[in-house]
Amino acid sequence: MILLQVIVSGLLMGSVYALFSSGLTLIWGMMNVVNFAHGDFVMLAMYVAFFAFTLLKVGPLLFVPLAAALLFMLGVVVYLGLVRHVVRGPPLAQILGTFGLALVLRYAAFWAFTANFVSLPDNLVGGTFDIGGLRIEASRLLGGVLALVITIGMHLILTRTALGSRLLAVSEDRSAAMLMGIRPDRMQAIAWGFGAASTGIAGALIALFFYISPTVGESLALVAFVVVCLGGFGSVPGALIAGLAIGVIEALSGYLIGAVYKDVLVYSLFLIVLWVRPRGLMGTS
Amino acid sequence: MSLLSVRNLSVRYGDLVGVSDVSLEVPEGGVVALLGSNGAGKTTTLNAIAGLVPTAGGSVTWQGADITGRPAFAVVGLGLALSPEGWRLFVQQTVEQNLRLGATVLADRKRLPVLLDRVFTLFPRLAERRRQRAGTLSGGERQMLAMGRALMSDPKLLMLDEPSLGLAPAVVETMYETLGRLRGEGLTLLLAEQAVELALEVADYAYVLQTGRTVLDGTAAKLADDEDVRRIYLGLETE
Amino acid sequence: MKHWPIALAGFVAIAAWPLLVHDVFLQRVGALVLLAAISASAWNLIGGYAGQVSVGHSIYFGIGAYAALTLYTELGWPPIAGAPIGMVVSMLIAVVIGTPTFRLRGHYFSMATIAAAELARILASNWPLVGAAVGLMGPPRPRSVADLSFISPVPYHYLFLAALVALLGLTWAMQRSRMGYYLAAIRGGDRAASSLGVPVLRYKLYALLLSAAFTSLAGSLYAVMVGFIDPESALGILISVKMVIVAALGGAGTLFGPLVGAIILVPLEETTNALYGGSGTGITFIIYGAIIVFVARFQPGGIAEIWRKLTERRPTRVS
Amino acid sequence: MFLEARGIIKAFGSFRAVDGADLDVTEGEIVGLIGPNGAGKSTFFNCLAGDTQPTAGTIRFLDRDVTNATPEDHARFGLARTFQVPVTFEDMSVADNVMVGAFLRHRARAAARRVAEEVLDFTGLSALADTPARSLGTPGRKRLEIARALATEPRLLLLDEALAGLTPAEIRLAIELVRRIKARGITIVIVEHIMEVILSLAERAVVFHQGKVIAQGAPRAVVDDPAVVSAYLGHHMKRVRV
Repeated sequence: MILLQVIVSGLLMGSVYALFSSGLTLIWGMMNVVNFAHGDFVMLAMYVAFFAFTLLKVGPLLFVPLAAALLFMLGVVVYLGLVRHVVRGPPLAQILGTFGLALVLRYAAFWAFTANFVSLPDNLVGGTFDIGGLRIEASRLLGGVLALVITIGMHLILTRTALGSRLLAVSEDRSAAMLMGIRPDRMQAIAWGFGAASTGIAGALIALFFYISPTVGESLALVAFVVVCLGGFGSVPGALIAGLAIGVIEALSGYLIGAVYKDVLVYSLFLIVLWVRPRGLMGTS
Repeated sequence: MSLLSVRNLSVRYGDLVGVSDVSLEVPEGGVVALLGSNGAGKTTTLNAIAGLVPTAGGSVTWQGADITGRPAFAVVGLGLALSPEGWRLFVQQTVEQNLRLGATVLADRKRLPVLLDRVFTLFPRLAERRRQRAGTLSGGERQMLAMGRALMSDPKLLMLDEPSLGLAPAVVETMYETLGRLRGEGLTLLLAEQAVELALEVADYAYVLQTGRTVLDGTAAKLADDEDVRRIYLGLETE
Repeated sequence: MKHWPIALAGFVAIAAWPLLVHDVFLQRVGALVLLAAISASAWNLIGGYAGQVSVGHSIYFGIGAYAALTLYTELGWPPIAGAPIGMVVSMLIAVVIGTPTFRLRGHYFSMATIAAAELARILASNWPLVGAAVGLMGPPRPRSVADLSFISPVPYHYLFLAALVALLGLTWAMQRSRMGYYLAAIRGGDRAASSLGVPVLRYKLYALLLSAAFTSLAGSLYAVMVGFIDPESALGILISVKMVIVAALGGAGTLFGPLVGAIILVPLEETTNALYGGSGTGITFIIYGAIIVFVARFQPGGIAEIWRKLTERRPTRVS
Repeated sequence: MFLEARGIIKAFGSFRAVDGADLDVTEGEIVGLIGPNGAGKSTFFNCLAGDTQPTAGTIRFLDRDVTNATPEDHARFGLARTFQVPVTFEDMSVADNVMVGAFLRHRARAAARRVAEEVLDFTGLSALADTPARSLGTPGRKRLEIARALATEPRLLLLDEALAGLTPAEIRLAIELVRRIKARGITIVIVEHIMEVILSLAERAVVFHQGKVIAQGAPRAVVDDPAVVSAYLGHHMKRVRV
């Protein structure tokens, strides 16, 4: 029973991982750009949620969309102002560009909000459910389910709508997309917006049950990188499966061999997978 | 007045010469063939007209307006569609998605189902495979899809780059029959082709390119009898 | 080496620095510049010359630092004795990490190096032998000169200068040898390099071995000077990032680029830290970040690129 | 046999770019690989150069099986190549680019330097030795690639469209260079789009069409071969009035 409890909470966390990884995988897959500031996007979204709640007194119903909107704008600005230019440069420039951005965001938060951990009140979303003996915190349930819905929604947008089709067209063949009358730069700015917005939603949801600090993005980003590498670059379903798997593995290893070693296990697994399958578990060559 | 008029076009890739002096006229409703061997500059010419590669000199005039240097996404909206070399399909997406992408610039979205129907009537095979990924199609089907996709923007002028390349003879026949039908519907065509005989059968007028220049032009009937065509193609007696 | 007079003047200035300034803060900055230059120059061997952007070099830095202080805490040896051991261990780890990851391209390689370094940090944080999350202390007071424990930064300045000169001398010789040409070819493109008979994987590994050894040395020297390390200060991801930034700012893949980068960034960091005190690290990294965003966006070749453009005779377009 | 390729097949999914091609090269000759777009000659070339491994078939060079050898092994065995789109080492000078090749057989810098200087002189690049490769134009890059390959002291040189995009004057210079390379005793296999080049340069032309060799022989005879004419001019050969 306890094991089941652990697995369920792993799945709920995993679906949040899946959501914030899907933004990263979208950008990575579309442009072969790694956003090293991804974790800091999550961090900013968490602070958006926190301040929306403490200053504006609004609940998740409002602060989740707010975080999505703000992060969408951030994504577009970052693409137009920085990424669009560094992708043309050497690989080192890409890494430096987004890493530099990460530092600026992280330490601007540090400077503005101090290093103190803050968190939203536990009871912001309901208490705890008891489903057939399984105890599930409402905040985690909300976060997990919503994340799952949004990840699947994002996949549907990409595969079932004209916009998604155009986004994919640009990543498949930029010139051919132009021949269709598609403006590649506009599509990629939108992709960055979407990627960042989904990250924003994920961050706001995580804020419901996770501590908030300027450096929280660092470890979360690593999880996202692992998820994306395992799931295959550019694959939202891959991110979903890998995200759930990582969530469960973390929860199980935390329960079975101790919390500190769960990261060790995840990173080791990641390295082993890269070693065996250099393009990820579900990646295509 | 010509629908499309290209004057002294030159394109350079860095310092490589893509084409150095190409001039051609495409009259409304006509079928013009661009002939020449590998590397003569046919593809470069079409790509430059479509706005895929920047021009280094010369001009492209469309319905009397200078469109030289417009980016490809703007050119297609004017009514010039290109089915590019190698098809350049979106292989991860379905046949229908590819076709719908072709209609991106369509202002009147109500026309979309009509155009889709037209393509499916022209190419019943595509209708059968509309939910299949483009990557799973055979060579002939890919060519149909590339052509269909270009038609979805409802162009006045359709440019085709090597429609017969790599296709089995029977498929080529069908392809050219379709071109004949499109022509009958009043579509203007500009095709680059290595298969001379075929191209001259369907075209009214042809230009022959050699090392980036238009070296010969004339009515299809005249060129079909021209000894120079063979010389240019096979590089005989060039000294 | 057209510009050797400038290099010589620079060297003299750096050598004379602690004698010219009497302010301990400035002397300390001088020593820290050299230390940062050592680790960035070491990273430069693989990240700059061979073009393999590792963002996990903290692992080698940490091994060096931990080797120094673990030998002291466990066996009572002078910390500097850990330096050679750290270098050997680092090279072994480099083989373990390099062999599989060099097959990865571009970002995958960078990601894998980050993961490996992060793994090391977590392990160190939970390993009682190396002080776990608390860290390790060096000798509280010098037992002999071998402990290299000085109050004044000046001895460190010359210790670091010697190490840096050795490293740059080695880099210079490497640059001129077959290996230097092969690494430059690899950076120019694996495919073309191997078509000319360059054993790409093997040379990447050679570069990583050298790089890891000297990064480890930098870690040991850091531990010797500061006398205290913990997982964050010896294995944190920022250690790796700083190496990349310092080298890239000055010019990755150039002999003096990392030194130039260190001369600009370290004083900046120390000054902002001094001005804004403990919480000032925020400001430091905001400036750091802004600089590298700026460099990536406008000057991806670093300062070396500007220098090259200034000094190079305008190339006439030739066919 | 100097170079011998037997039954080479290279498939990408269900599509066979090369579909059972054979090629024999004797020492000292210049062989031209020609064919219309998409005929498979470039893929075949890449199999010879070790850049890609054939799905089936064997390649032997100097009685050694090199079918699955790495590109660096090819270089070591004496099989050098140039690329269709030149991949010069941009950050290095022209001379240093050539040095990379020269280091293959000469470990010492001075010896490598001597080889490089000789090759630069031979290819007419001496005056540009200290120029950065990035400031070269494409004709210069193509020449530099040839120089770099020559510095590895090959027995066989594979040229991948070394003349495409050059002006007629540049083509004449390049043809002259290839002839002098042959005079040094180096065997040459050249893939070329431009028929004129093959006609004036190659001693033997091998014509590809749809992944197969459809004709080979003296270039002027080959272009009169009905199968070749049909491959180039189209399917309705019977009615072409020439």
